[in-house]
Amino acid sequence: MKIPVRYIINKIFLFIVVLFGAITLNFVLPRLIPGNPAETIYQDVVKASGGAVNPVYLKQLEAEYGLSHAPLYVQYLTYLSDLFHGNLGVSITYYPVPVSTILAQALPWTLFLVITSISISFFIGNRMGRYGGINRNTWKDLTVDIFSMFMASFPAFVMAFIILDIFAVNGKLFPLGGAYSSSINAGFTIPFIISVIYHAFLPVLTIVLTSLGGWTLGMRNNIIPNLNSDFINYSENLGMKSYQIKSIAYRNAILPNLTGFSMSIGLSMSGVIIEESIFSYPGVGMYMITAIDNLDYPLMQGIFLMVIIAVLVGNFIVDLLYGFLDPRIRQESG
Amino acid sequence: MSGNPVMKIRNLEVGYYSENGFNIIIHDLNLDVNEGRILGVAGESGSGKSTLAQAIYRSLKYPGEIRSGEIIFRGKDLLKMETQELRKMRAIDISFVPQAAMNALNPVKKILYQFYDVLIAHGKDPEENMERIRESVRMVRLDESILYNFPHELSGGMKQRTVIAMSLLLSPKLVILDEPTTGLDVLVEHDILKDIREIQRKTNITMIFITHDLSILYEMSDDIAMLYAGEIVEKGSHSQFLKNPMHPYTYLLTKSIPRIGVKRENIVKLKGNPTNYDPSNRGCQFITRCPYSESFCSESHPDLIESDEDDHLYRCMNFPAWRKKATI
Amino acid sequence: MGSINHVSGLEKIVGIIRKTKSTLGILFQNGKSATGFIILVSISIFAIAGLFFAPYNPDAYMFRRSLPPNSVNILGTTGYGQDVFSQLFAGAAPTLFIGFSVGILGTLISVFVGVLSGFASKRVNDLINSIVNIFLVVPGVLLIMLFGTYFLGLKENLGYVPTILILIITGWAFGARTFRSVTLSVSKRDYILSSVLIGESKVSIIFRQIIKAIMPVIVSNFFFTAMYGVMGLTFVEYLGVGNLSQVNWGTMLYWAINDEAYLTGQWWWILPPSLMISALMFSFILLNFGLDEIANPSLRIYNKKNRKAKNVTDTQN
Amino acid sequence: MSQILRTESISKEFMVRKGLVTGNTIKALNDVNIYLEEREILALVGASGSGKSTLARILVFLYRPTSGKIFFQDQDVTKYKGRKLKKYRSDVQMVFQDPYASLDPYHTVDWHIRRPLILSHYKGNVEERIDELLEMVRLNPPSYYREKFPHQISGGQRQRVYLARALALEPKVLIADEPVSMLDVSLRIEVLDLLSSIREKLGVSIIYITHDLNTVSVISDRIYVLHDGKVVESGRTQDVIANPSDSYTRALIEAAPDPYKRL
Amino acid sequence: MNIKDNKKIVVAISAAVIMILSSMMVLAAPAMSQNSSGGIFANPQTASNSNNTSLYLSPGPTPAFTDNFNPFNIWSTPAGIMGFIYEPLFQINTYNGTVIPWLATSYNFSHGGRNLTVYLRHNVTFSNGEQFNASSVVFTFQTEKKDYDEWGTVKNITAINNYEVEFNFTQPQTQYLFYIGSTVIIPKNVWEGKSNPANIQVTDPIGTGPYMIQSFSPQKIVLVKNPHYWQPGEPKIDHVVYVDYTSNSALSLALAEGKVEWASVFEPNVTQLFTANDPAHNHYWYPPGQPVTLLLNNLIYPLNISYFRQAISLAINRTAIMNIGEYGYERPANAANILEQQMSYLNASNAQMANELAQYNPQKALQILEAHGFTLKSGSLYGPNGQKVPTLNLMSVAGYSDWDTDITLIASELSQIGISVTTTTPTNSVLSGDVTDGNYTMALYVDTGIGPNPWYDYSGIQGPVVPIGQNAYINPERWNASAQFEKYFNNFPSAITNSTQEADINGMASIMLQQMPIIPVVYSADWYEYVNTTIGGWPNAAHPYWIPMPWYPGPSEVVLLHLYVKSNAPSNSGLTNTDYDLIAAVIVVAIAAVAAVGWVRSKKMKQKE
Repeated sequence: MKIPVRYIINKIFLFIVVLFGAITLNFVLPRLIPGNPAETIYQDVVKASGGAVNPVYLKQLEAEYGLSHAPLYVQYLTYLSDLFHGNLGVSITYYPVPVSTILAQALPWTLFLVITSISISFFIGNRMGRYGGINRNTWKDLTVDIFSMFMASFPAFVMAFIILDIFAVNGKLFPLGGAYSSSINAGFTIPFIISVIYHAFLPVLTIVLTSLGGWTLGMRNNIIPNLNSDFINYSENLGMKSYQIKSIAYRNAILPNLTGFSMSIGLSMSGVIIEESIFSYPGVGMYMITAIDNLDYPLMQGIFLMVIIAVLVGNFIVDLLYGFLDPRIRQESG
Repeated sequence: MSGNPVMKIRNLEVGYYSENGFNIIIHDLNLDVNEGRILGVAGESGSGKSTLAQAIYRSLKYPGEIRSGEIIFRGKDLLKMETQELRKMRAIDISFVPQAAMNALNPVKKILYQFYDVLIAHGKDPEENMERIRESVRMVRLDESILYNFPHELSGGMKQRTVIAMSLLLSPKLVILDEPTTGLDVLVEHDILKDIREIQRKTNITMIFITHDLSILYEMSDDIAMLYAGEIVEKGSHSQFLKNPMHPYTYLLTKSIPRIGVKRENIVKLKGNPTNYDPSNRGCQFITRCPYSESFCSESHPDLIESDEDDHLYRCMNFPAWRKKATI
Repeated sequence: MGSINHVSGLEKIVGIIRKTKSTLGILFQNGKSATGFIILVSISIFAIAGLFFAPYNPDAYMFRRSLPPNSVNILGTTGYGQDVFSQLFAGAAPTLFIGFSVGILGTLISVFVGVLSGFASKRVNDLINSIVNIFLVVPGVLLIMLFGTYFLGLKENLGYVPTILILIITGWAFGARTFRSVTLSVSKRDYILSSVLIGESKVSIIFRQIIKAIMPVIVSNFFFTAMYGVMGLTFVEYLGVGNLSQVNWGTMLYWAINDEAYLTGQWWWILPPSLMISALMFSFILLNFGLDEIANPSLRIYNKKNRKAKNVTDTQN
Repeated sequence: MSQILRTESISKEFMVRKGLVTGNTIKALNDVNIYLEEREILALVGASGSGKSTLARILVFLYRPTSGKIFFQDQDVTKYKGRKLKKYRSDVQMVFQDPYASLDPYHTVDWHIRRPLILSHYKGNVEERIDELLEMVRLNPPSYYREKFPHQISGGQRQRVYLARALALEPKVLIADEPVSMLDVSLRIEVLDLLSSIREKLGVSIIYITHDLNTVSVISDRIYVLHDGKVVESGRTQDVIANPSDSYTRALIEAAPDPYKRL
Repeated sequence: MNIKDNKKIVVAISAAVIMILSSMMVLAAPAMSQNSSGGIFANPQTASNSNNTSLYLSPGPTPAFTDNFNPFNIWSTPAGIMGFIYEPLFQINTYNGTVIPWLATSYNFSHGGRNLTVYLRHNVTFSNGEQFNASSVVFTFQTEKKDYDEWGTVKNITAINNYEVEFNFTQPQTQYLFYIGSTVIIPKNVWEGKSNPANIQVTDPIGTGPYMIQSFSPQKIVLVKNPHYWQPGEPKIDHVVYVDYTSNSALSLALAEGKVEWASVFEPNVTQLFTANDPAHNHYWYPPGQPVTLLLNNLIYPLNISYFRQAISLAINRTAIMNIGEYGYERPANAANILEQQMSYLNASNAQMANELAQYNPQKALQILEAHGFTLKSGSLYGPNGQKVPTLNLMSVAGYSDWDTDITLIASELSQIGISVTTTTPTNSVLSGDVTDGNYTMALYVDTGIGPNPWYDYSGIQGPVVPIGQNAYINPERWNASAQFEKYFNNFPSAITNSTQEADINGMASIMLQQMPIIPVVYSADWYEYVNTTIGGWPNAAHPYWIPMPWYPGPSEVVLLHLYVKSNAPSNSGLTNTDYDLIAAVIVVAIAAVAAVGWVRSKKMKQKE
């Protein structure tokens, strides 16, 4: 099998450029936010101890939290070099726990939710779109269209609350939150895995429902031109069976949808961050909100960076997959 | 000279739905396709030649629709057939070489598997029929290695040859070629046409060859049907068309073809533009462009008239009068 | 006969009316866009009426708390004792205003960036492309949180300006990418090359030709961005980085969720804004979908039965 | 007759970029020397990929040549930019192959002809000039066509509108890139005839680019045969067609379809 | 080689790799953060043995627990847990000043309050077996003094003998007992020689407390009882399980179902959602805490006028704020800025005035203003100089939805006496930054200190007047307190007798009420919910023996040690975790079965065609 080397190099280059841009953005954005976390904490301490605290403590706090009054470019260089050494700093809220530790706890859960829900909604959405497209302009198509349009237009977090209310609060079929049952200890055991799947069910269901519409409509609109394409006409003219024709159209329509896949990683990430707070899922979403509330720059930046890297890597994998799936790109290795 | 017709088309009416209602493209068309010959169907834009090709093959899609008529192929009316029955006939009895061959192959599948698909569709085992695939590829003078390529790795000519090989894979009795060489380079086009002619001679397949390029049509066809505005205006053999055209359009069109060695002054200029079928025109459809028209031409619609020549039909009320005005 | 360069004012107005009529005609040709249009117009009328005729002060805590729908409060009251219908009614206009502002401004920025990069030198093009890519990759919710926090920190009361700005910042990139590729493809067409050859300036080509050619994409992108604006508003409010003291459908949801209305069965508080947002989004999607079918003939269908019947009568006459 | 346009060893390489770092160069033109005399119809003939369209585009600077020079009226115009380029382009106009793509679907015929007149600061009465140009390309009556949009007229008419647009700048050279290959048979000779009459009436030199030797023999005075970016044969049309010296030319002649021939 | 299959394999493999990677990450995460020995495949230990009793508690919503139990960051998450592991010398009730000797048995002030002698308890050991004695106590305080510059007026800390420690102050400081008494004591052996001890991540905490960490995961911390705890028979509950809930509503729901038995969470509909669910066992008690105050910038006109501030206080409808903004949970505060539990300190005249000034009375407010030359013309207030009173800005914290509602109420109430108010809601850190810098006009804020008597309440509002633009960590309202007030304030710590202390407090309260530098609005509620199905002994309104919130490190230990397992505990009627696991298994299997059937059917359909 040929490997599209140039394509991959190209993608890696793009990956690096975007990553660097995102890293810079990541440096700039939190610094835009006004306020000084050390001051806030210092104030609480002063109040709690009836003013019996030396002002030097503030400086000390600032030093501990890595807040710097150095010129911006110096801070930027320090930031880059720390990043290069894998040092994401220490969280202010959870002082003195390193940001990397927190991320190692939280990010896998978020990724788990994102990957699971994107995969499922990609699969179901494409199937639904295929169904609608193949039966286009019939009541079947209309049902699929209206369902997916409605799902796409309903505010995601409201959907989450409604689902939570129906299935967990009133139905009592699913747990209210968390990633696994508190009576089970984490480990690679069957009860644990079942518990994880079970707890992920509602959040995944919500994200799948709300992101399904995009896939369905995209697939439907992709497959319709494909069904009218020359190669489909020719296949029909050669007397191919309908399942053969459907699969040819589907294969060709799914490729452009795959580029949408990479974009949807970012979108789903957004959705997941919100859903996490609703389903009490221990991912990065809640940490992000806490970090912003407490002006926890290191944590904020760490989450931001990790999420971006996750999205970029996701994009990259999808791009590579695309390179392998679409022979027109694969060919460029020649 | 006339053979027995392998296909008979009777009173065919085809059109398209549009914002303005149903537009008739082909009007009351009757045509016999003689066995073992190449029937060339010629026409400029608007004549309905491609629509005809699709209608014959029943591959016309919405918004196109066949309104009425019969297409009798081996005693059966294709228009009355169930889709499954029709599907089973395709590629085995009747086959089709499409117009835009550049995009006729599935871009994400290797050629070999596209051949496989055809075999699977007709209940044949691909592995057992490998030799058949190889043979058909060789027939169109392609190297067997192309079987392991993706369509985009082939040049336009190779793709077109592949499509022809695929259409001929199951040795059909009748092949419809709809502008099979449009968009190809002149030299490639020439080669492919020669090869098609060669294959036809060898296998004696009946072909319907459709093109807008009159010179090529004349080069290729045994019989010719000239379409104008959705109607056959003349049908006859190659030599009848060149030597004894009975419809002014045929005559003028042939004369308007620039050829090496012909001076510009001697090339006929046909006034006006090709038109679609106009149902409001109760007279001859060609009347707007005909330099020889008489007042009666606009009064009634001319029928297809059989001439005294063998199998030579024409649709002109002014024949042979107009021929006197024209200098041949 | 006057040439088109010297039309009088009246003719211009007539022309505009005719054009509007034909545009509406196009909209109504398609069942989807017609439905979408009707929903959108209805919501707009609802919104405009809401500015003047809200039955009660939407802010005032003037009723008993958490009343289900009754004759006085047709959609009941909030958990704080406000009239839900008044809030829904008065909140429609700001919601629409944000949606449309984001739609219009976002589209303008996208068109500007997209067309610019479609026409710029390779290096500029690459640069713009990477910036667009960065904005596409970064999850919008993070930017919403960060920028939202930033604007909250300004503590000046800027009304809806920060919200709109945040949504534009997070929502322009997708359109820019679309416009970039569309412009690239349009600018390679023969008729643009032809204008280059006769000596048209780039600016003139962009404004006289490119913009017209990509108009369907612009319109579609407008709906898309407006949709994002409305949906984004709910997110901004939900995350608490918007202006919570103003009444719109986003803040209604925020307060409803904050009061755990979904747990206490106060459906009359949480469902009306959700459904209204949903209807608004639905109308945008329908319009977009319908316009897509209008612009893309391969998606188009004609009503077979009606046409046939009409055609038969035509031939009979 | 003097040479109005002349190329000196024009070469053109295309970078076919396949990655950010690597790419292949394709030599589209290799050391091409041609000249065009005043009031001449010159044919550039070749199959697809022969470089004939690239040459046409280089002559109007839609591409810049990789090396070589272009002389217009004995001026080296190769490096022209800005104003000078604009002036040059108004002298050397181009007609495209596909009449369905060369007119802006969102503007009327009137607009298409008016723009070049406005841009070249036409001194006389613009309205009259538009009518005049439309009549020149045999679109009668002009008022009927002026308010039409491209999709409302036929392919042959579009190609003539395009000619009128090109002629509005009063060019000295017209480069016609396969102007009739997309047209119906019955319309081709009309357009070719029009080109010929433009040469006669306005004294415009024409470069006619085509793969179709049939039309070449009908219209052109002189011929260059291009193959793989090189000129393989040149000379007076009749001479070349009657006595082709290059095998490629012979193949082209052989492939030119002839209704009186049978395959 | 079949090329077609090859491609399918690539797709399948990459899909599988992604799935496996993601699941591995998920599985690895808890394993990584789990300190208990064993890797991913370790034998899972059952945390809650059904034979043992467990108390499930949640201190409030938090994203996840962090594995750090550093005693120098006693307030860091998971809040409150430190109190179960580390213990102070005294447990001091900040509501009412009750002192329970804890690691110390008694104390004694001498030299007019300049010397404090603490007598330590015998036979107390740290959980690592180290003996608790004076050396640990001295080490603890000296480390804090050295490393954190705390204990500003503490001159010396010396061990008199193994069980007696003496603190020397530079001036009489009776009130330092609270700070000294609340400090948790750490084992000297463990911490000795560690520089910058606050920066150490402590995963294996050693203290004298009743519980020890059994297992940690970001979602759950299990504490097991310390078998060598010094209080005989304590603790009575075998395990304390900290369960993580990331949001208010999730925690509320868990509480309602009895999955959490002790929590501190704000619930807007507590009766409907919580107590109504099981009225016999689900209870809440929201004792009033520190006052939420309307902080006024005393340097800005017209807020620099004391009667103007009084008028504002009168114009605020505290009952409406309680009912609308605070869901009826937070009671109106008195105007003297004193905890409700400490009102007994006030004499009759002060108490009356504190209540009067907190009564909603806009007419009286207008009267006061008009008496000083202010006029109300067509809805706007004009000053004595004839100029319109400037529009004032009122801030609260974004996301504190009750406060956000409160400020709109306050704004509309003030508009009734002609003062126009705009409202903004910046983030917490911005607001506190602005308040510190004096860069504000009005803000809803908690500005008082915490302590066992009103002196602490006043400690936050007095102090030097810092100009606008400079940091003021105390006295952010920039009130130029009278010399008399400062005198009372400074005299209090040296006062030994109760009567002098009361006189000082009343002196300060009287000045405070005259001047009203800040305006107390409502008492913040200390959210506290409990479920007494299996466990009894909870503090409540009827038996308010201690401060009840589980996040409060010292007091929560006192409460925990009061708790006992009920002898005839009814069985839990709701779904247990095991039930959930069973349902889970059924659902997962069902989904898999449906998917498999669907797949097989589609395969068959294809073959049929």
